[in-house]
Amino acid sequence: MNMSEQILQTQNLQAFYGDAQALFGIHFALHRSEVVAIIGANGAGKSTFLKALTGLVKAPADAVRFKGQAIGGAHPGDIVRQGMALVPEGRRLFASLSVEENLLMGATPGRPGPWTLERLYAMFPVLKEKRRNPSGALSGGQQQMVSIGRALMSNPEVLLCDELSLGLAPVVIQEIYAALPAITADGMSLVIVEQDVSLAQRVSQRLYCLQEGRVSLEGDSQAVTREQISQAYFGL
Amino acid sequence: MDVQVIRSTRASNAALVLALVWVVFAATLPLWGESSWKREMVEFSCYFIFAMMWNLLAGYGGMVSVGQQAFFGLGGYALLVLADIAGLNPFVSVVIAALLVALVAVPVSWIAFRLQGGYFAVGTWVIAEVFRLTIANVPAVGGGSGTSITALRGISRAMRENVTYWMALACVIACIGGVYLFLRSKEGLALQAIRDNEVAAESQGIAVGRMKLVVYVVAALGCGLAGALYFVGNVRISPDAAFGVNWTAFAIFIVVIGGIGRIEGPIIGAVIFWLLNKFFADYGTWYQLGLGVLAIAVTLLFRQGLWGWVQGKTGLTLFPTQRLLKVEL
Amino acid sequence: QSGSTIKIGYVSPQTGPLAAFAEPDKFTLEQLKKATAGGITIGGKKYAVEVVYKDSQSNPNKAGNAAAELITRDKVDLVVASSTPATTNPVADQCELNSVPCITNDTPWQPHFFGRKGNPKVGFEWTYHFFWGLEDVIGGLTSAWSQLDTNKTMGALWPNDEDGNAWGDAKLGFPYALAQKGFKLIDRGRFQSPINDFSSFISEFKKNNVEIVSGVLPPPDFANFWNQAGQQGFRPKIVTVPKATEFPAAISAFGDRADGLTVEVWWSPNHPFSSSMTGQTSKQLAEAYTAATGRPWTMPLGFKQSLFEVALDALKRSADRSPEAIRDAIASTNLNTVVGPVNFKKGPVPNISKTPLVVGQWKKAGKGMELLVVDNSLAPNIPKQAALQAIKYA
Amino acid sequence: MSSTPLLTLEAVSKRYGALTVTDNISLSVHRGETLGILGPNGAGKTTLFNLISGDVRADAGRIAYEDRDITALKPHQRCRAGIGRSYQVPQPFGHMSVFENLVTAACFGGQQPEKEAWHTAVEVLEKTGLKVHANQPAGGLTLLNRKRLELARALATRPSLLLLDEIAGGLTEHEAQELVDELRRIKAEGVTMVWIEHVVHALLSIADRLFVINFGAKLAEGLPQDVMNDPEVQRVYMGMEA
Amino acid sequence: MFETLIQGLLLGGLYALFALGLSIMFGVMRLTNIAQGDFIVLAAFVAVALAAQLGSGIGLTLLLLLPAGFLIGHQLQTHLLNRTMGKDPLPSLVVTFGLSIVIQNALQEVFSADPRSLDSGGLNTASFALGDMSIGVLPLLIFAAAVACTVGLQWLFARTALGRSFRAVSDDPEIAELMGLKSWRVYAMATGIAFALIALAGWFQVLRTTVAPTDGPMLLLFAFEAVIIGGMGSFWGTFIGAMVLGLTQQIGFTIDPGWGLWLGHMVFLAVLVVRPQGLFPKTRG
Ligand SMILES: Nc1ncnc2c1ncn2[C@@H]1O[C@H](COP(=O)(O)OP(=O)(O)OP(=O)(O)O)[C@@H](O)[C@H]1O
Ligand SMILES: Nc1ncnc2c1ncn2[C@@H]1O[C@H](COP(=O)(O)OP(=O)(O)OP(=O)(O)O)[C@@H](O)[C@H]1O
Ligand SMILES: [Mg+2]
Ligand SMILES: [Mg+2]
Repeated sequence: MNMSEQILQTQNLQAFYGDAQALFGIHFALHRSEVVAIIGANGAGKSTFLKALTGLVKAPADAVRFKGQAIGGAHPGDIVRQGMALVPEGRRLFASLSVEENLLMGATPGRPGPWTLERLYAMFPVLKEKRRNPSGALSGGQQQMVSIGRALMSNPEVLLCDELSLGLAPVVIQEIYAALPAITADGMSLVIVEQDVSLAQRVSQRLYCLQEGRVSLEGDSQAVTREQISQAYFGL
Repeated sequence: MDVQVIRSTRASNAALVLALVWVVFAATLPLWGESSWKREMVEFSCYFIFAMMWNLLAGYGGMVSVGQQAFFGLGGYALLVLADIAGLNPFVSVVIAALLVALVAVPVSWIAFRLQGGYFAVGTWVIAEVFRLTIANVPAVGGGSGTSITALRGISRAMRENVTYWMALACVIACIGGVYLFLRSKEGLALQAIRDNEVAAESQGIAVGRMKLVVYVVAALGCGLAGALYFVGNVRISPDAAFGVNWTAFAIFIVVIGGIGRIEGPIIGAVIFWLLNKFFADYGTWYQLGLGVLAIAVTLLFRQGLWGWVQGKTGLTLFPTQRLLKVEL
Repeated sequence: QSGSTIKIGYVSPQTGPLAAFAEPDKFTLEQLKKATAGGITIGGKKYAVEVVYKDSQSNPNKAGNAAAELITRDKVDLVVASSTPATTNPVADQCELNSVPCITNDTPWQPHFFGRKGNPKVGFEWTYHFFWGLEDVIGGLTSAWSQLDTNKTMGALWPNDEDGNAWGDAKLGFPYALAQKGFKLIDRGRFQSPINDFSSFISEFKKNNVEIVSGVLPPPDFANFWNQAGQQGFRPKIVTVPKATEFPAAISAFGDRADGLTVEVWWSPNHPFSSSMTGQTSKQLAEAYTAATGRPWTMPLGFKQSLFEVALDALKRSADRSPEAIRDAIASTNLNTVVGPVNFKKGPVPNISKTPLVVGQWKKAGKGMELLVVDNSLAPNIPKQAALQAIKYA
Repeated sequence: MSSTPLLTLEAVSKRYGALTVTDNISLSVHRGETLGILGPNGAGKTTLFNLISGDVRADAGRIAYEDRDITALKPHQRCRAGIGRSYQVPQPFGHMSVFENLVTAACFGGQQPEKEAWHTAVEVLEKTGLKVHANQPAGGLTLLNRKRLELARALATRPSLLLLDEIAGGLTEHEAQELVDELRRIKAEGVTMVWIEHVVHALLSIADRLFVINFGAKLAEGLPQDVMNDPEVQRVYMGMEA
Repeated sequence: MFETLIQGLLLGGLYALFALGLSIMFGVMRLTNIAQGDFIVLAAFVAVALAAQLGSGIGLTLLLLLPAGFLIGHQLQTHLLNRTMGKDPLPSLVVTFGLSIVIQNALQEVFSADPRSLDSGGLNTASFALGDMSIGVLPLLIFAAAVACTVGLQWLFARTALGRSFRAVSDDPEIAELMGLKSWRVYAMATGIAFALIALAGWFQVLRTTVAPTDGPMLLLFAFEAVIIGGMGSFWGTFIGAMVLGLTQQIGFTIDPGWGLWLGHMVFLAVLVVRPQGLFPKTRG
């Protein structure tokens, strides 16, 4: 496998909510088996960017290329079938489905791959315990695990995670980030939106910083400095 | 620190002046108008008051009821009992009937409030059915056959028409004014908060239960008033007609066409309904069919009703209830 | 008031559950139009006749409103209405309240008169009504039933509505009269229509060996009852259920199971009367109707026609077009119509005139059903066509 | 801590079916102190708040506030008594403006007449940096601003006890620091606070005392440094092997 | 007493059949179909028209009716109802209410106000003896159909991927799309199934009694009550709710026919006062 092969790119990606423009020409690239972090202040457009990648926000077809194909503005279902899955901001579980059914919903696209219920339960044993419980009755952290698991069940080639650690106990954040290598080991690429900058730097190879809908910093995670980052955050 | 809060708009001030002119104009109608105008005005006042109350309940209180006809019918039957059986003056009876209905609404709310959302809608409908079936089994008020209200037979036509007309007019003004003032007060805030999020409202110190009860009882009072007023004009009453679900259906129609959750809504809706009725009612089946299609079309094309659409285009608000903080930047 | 046009307001249930009663309306209004094409003369002055036709939507509120609108907006000179108390009572009430002359029919006179709290000593001032009464239907039916050898036990199906309450009224309705005539009555009380299940009635009827069933039911209720009776093996000899079985279309919905059902007949092509408006005999009227609409005759046809016969007659005799004059003319009506003679002076109570009633039975004829008169004891001038037969079960 | 506690929970329990989410918890909060609550996800922290604010009724136990038994009071009564809360998942009045959200809280929770409520609302707007959004519908705010609104609205009820459920989650370090500064000012005004937070360093910079819950039961309680050094807490919550 | 019981259950079967379609639409789309009764009546008229046009027997009529029902439901959802979906229940309430008026009046325009029925070839009066009681074949068939439909729906919803997707879309359509579902298609499928049931109910209704254009609303309320007594979205709940309703009405009729329906309503309200969420809220896997 060629490490430098770009699995996902965006070219001059713009996105709108009605008349309000949220993204102003984002250039972005992701390689196979790479972990890329996206950071940025609140409202910078991180979630919007992920939504545009997965089709939840409309984008011009050519602006997003996935495995060489133009997929901008395609139906979210088609995009997930091609192998890109999202762990949405705020968990968004199906409240009337049990934990296990939520996970099974993730398998709807029917992509073969390493992720099965057993493997997930091995990674998050609590979920196995609660697999018959309605997901609405889980705590926040447990819900986050289901949300990740649900995305993994589609066996994506690219997994997008929006604010993974939000509201999680340190112990869970550790568990989840400890699981990342196992996830990427199979060749899966990751895009992580993370508020905790040092954590983002630690787990990713490259990072992008967004500011008001534009990329204000891009670089090797280990190489960028604190100063560069705070400048990129607030545009000082 | 000086805090400035804007509570009126230029349009609303103009509307207030126009409203005053209209009131004077309307109040003198018996002096120069036709008796058919008075009758139409009374009839549509009833529809309007009923729709206004439904709007208060559903649009502001978040309680979508399909059972407001319960109070309409009760208003009518209370009138029958007071005027025909107890022998009170029929016009005085209208007011007492409305108050009685409000009283009945208190225990009824106890059952209705156990339910929420769709359950509430259907539950209130069933409550109305229970009233209908109960009244239908009381021979003293005519049972299932219904009966005629005879208390008005002795009163001269002009007197009856004028007094009914003025009563209806007073009720309409009281209804619009009352609802407007209520929504502008801090209780109005509470009501909106409850509609948006009941749990949060409760935890912000709003006595949700009591507030809903007040709204429910006020709406019942208004519906009872509409009912009593209606049957003063339409002297025949029967359970099926008095407790018919189409009362609420028409209210929904009026409110949705005009725009729910805004005072202008039922006003516009009632005017449109009146015009349609005036010009097309004689087409029978086709008229009804057209009403159905219209309701569907407006819902699909103008989510916020016609007034909501106008408001979206022009920003016009005739009855502003919001508080706009003047922020100097 | 518009110069030289006389306006008649007409309220009828064009739409809604009672719409079957209004089926002949368009035809009747056509007939009227032809008959008054040249205008009519009132008090020496010539007037054109215009009918303002309003729908009651089968709803008493709408009926009352329609009447009020006719009076206040259209300023009609006369209001006419027909077809069940739900239409005629609110219309008559509005007219009485607003001092406008009014003629109604097609509602048994007791629910019309007493249902509106009429006083038999005084009557009403403005409203006149012609139709048969409960005493007629009781007399006619019991006489017809007596043609067969039964145990004289009758099961009642009277809903809690204007008609059911009138028929089942302890004093004015069937119960008292049946007791007088030696019938045993199984009456479980008024029920709320519509009702989806009659098994509680059927088991009670079976237990008491009921051989005659009678009531006033809307078609779906009767269909429920009749099918469940079949399922539960209840086989009465005589079934007389007005309303559900008055209309040919409703009857055809029952298929073969309609064979042998009995019903009171207020008008048929067989009635030996003719129209004062068009000169048509009953038979000619029915034929003209079928020719014009392609539909079989129905009982309301005669009454719609007669309603306008009485109206026109009164208008023509009126001294002028004032409401009082028109009312006085109505009060002094003495007219032979297609449903029989109408004379408000001869009624059992003021303002009412009775029309003749006979009893008929639906019999299979070719593919369809035909209604044959099987008892004419109350109106011997209407020929009897067959003898009553017990219902045949397969 | 000699004065009587502001809030006392005595052996409070709550079960959902077979699951005990609050297991016999006893807890005192003293006037003026800031109590931090820690615990793994699903430990029952939010439930504890729900029990205190009255959103959820306790199955057993007693809750006292200002020497008054409030176990049977409705949520709005507890709010008027001075208990203000924010929600972990923001619950704004979406169709009302931010300003109106706050006026509502001040009018009802704070029991102020409308004019005074306006002043309170403006004060809070300024404190929380929401003033620029004052006339926007609250439903259209970003997640962060909705969280700010949660805090603001709780403040507008002019509470003497403030319950904060994860208000620092999702903040940048800079923003978290601003928040802590804000809370310090509130604390200086004498408001007693109970704060649930997973962003531990933010919590530690202000908490006087910590209370750790695990599986609905108390795991540890005491001064921050003691609790954080508790090997059991480190293992269960921080994920550090002893 | 035993007879009352049996008849009550059979009546409950009828109500269950009326209610199941409503329950699906409630459950999947939070959609209150005010026109449920009118669509049943429409199906009945279509059955009559089919039988008259093709001269087909009742069996063939049903065979044609079921897919037609599915198709109509599917199209209705796709082109009309999907545009009313959302948090606010009012738009769908108003649109279905509008449909109810349109159907009633259109039927009256096309078929006139006359009641119709479908010749069942004696099925409607056929019966067999059970002890000294005689039980109708048609009511029993209706009951059996109700049980079969309930079992089928429950299985479909709780045990199949399709059922899962129904519930998922009902919870959060946007995220369901992320899982690869097209929510409008799922909705259309659900409404299609609901309308196939409506077609079945209409077919039975026109076999057992006569049907007139304005009969719809009276079919609706009982269906509603059954759904709500049971707890929205649970099919066994709906079935049991229908049984409770049928039984109480029947007992009420036996005691006093004037108060039978009243008693049914009272029991409905009583259930709700005791258990506001219904007896068996929400289907769970
Ligand atoms: N549904 C929406 N409608 C309109 N505007 C929106 C919507 N969602 C986001 N926005 C706007 O788009 C911009 C980017 O928002 P986005 O949610 O992508 O930011 P973010 O970087 O993910 O922030 P956070 O860290 O708070 O999640 C913001 O200005 C926001 O106000
Ligand atoms: N309504 C409910 N029904 C059943 N179980 C519930 C309900 N609400 C919460 N629970 C359960 O109670 C436990 C405690 O939940 P709670 O929300 O109090 O956790 P928490 O400590 O706030 O977690 P987090 O830090 O993730 O927010 C969890 O296991 C959850 O699944
Ligand atoms: Mg985001
Ligand atoms: Mg929590």
